[in-house]
Amino acid sequence: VLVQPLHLRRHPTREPCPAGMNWIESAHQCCRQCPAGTFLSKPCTSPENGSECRPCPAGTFRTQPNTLRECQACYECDRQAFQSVLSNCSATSNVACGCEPGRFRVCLDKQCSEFSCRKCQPCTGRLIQRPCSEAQDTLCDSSCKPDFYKEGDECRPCHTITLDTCGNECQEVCG
Amino acid sequence: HLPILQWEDKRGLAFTKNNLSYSSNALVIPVSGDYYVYAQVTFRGPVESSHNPNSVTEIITKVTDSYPEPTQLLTGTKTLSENSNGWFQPIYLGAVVSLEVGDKLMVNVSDIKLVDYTKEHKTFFGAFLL
Amino acid sequence: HLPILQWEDKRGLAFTKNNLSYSSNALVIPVSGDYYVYAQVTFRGPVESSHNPNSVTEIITKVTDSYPEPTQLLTGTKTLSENSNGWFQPIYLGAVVSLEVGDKLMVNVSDIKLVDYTKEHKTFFGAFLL
Amino acid sequence: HLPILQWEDKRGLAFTKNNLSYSSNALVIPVSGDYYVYAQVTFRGPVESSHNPNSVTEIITKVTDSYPEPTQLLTGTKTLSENSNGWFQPIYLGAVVSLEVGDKLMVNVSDIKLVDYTKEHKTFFGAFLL
Repeated sequence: VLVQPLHLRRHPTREPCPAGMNWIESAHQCCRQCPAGTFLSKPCTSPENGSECRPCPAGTFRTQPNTLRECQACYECDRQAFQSVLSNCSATSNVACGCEPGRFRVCLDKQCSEFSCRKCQPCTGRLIQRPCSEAQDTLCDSSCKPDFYKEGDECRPCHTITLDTCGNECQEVCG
Repeated sequence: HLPILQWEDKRGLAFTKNNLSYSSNALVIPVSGDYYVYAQVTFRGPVESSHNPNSVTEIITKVTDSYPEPTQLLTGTKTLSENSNGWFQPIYLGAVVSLEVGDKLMVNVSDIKLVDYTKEHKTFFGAFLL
Repeated sequence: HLPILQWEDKRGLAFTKNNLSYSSNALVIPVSGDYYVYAQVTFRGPVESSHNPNSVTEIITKVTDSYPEPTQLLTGTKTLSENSNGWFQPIYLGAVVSLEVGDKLMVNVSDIKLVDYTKEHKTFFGAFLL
Repeated sequence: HLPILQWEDKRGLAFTKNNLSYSSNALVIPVSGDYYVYAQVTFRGPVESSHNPNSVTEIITKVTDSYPEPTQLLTGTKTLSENSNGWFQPIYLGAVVSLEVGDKLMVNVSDIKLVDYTKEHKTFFGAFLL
């Protein structure tokens, strides 16, 4: 762990602040916290008179009471990577992103703080066991629907079959 | 020339001070001297309208009144071997460069659609005077 | 939250000075100001008990008494296309951030088992006041 | 030891000042103190006489009169998953180190033939006193 030289005075020990108040170094005292959705624009001059708080500017937010000098910048949903906005950023909450219809989340890590939106599989020629959702892909039935036959991993419509390869799934069509 | 990135210079973690200002996509140098200049761009894909590229490039460029063409100061180029599912590739650049008052610093990228602009702590750009 | 790395702050190349101290896995800021904060984590795999991940992430985080939640300052996320034999992936992060006295800086990683802690020159963390 | 890179110290963007000099492939420290030392090497391949490696390594090393062996200060090691067509891999390193007057800083690489030396903004090396 590496650091840099500078010359400092030890800061005076201070008592913990009462609930709802934070120590402000520049004011050398406890000041009332600003509510969620705002930030501290000017510290109090004495514990009795309140801190000056201002609303978070558009595009920023604070979810908790605080004595910070700025609000956090909202994230953005990755529209080009097929994400959609589940809820917009407000003064008290960050944006929430999901996937566009027809796509599901593929998490990049355990926390799923980063995810990509992959196309749901169509289950052509199969019954759908579980529809595609925000969290997971469609689950297709392993067998083919009536009037479809299996070729490799695919289910193909019987009317596309040739007579010599006609199996019993397509007897009606071939017969 | 390669596309130039636009930056937020006031909200969230972003700030400018000591007359180092930001205008028309560039940091403007207030006093001549040696600066440590740095930038990270997180690239990610695949994206809609863009084929999966085989490389991504980030360049920190200087534009100056004393010369008609931009000067490439720092370049990071990385080939991609990721397949078609989601990929992320950060490129960090940083070094000391000698700059003159009025010089402008910008960040160019190979494909602007591949830049992850969604979170301020993933893609950032700055400079400080030594 | 993601696991927090622990650091050596005295032996070998490591040092702290000018009251920038290290305690409970964090650098503690002694005076308000703008700091250049940096960290490199070398990730490596595969490792025994951990499935081969498809990405690694390093985050430099700030914790402050003025807010109950950590703030992500810098993030490097890289997807891995390496196959199952041995792989290495360094992620370097560095930028200027405005900090207040008492703020704490930490490094979080996506999976602590993938961090190469074997050599001090491969994984490191620091800060200096401008 | 790994091969040592040679650097241009006067032409183009390169410069030395305040007695931080360059000689026999090394930066020579003029005054004891804490320095931010950094280097980026862009590796690229495949190249003729060199088999396609599975990794590339960059090390910033210190040589001092007070000890007979070089000290590895910073290391970046990356495995390559790129296939046989053209690949690029930049590695950036930077950190604060305590140095003594007369110490020499060098950059070693795993394979000198893989270093992209063609453009000064792709491979660079420097240091400044805090």
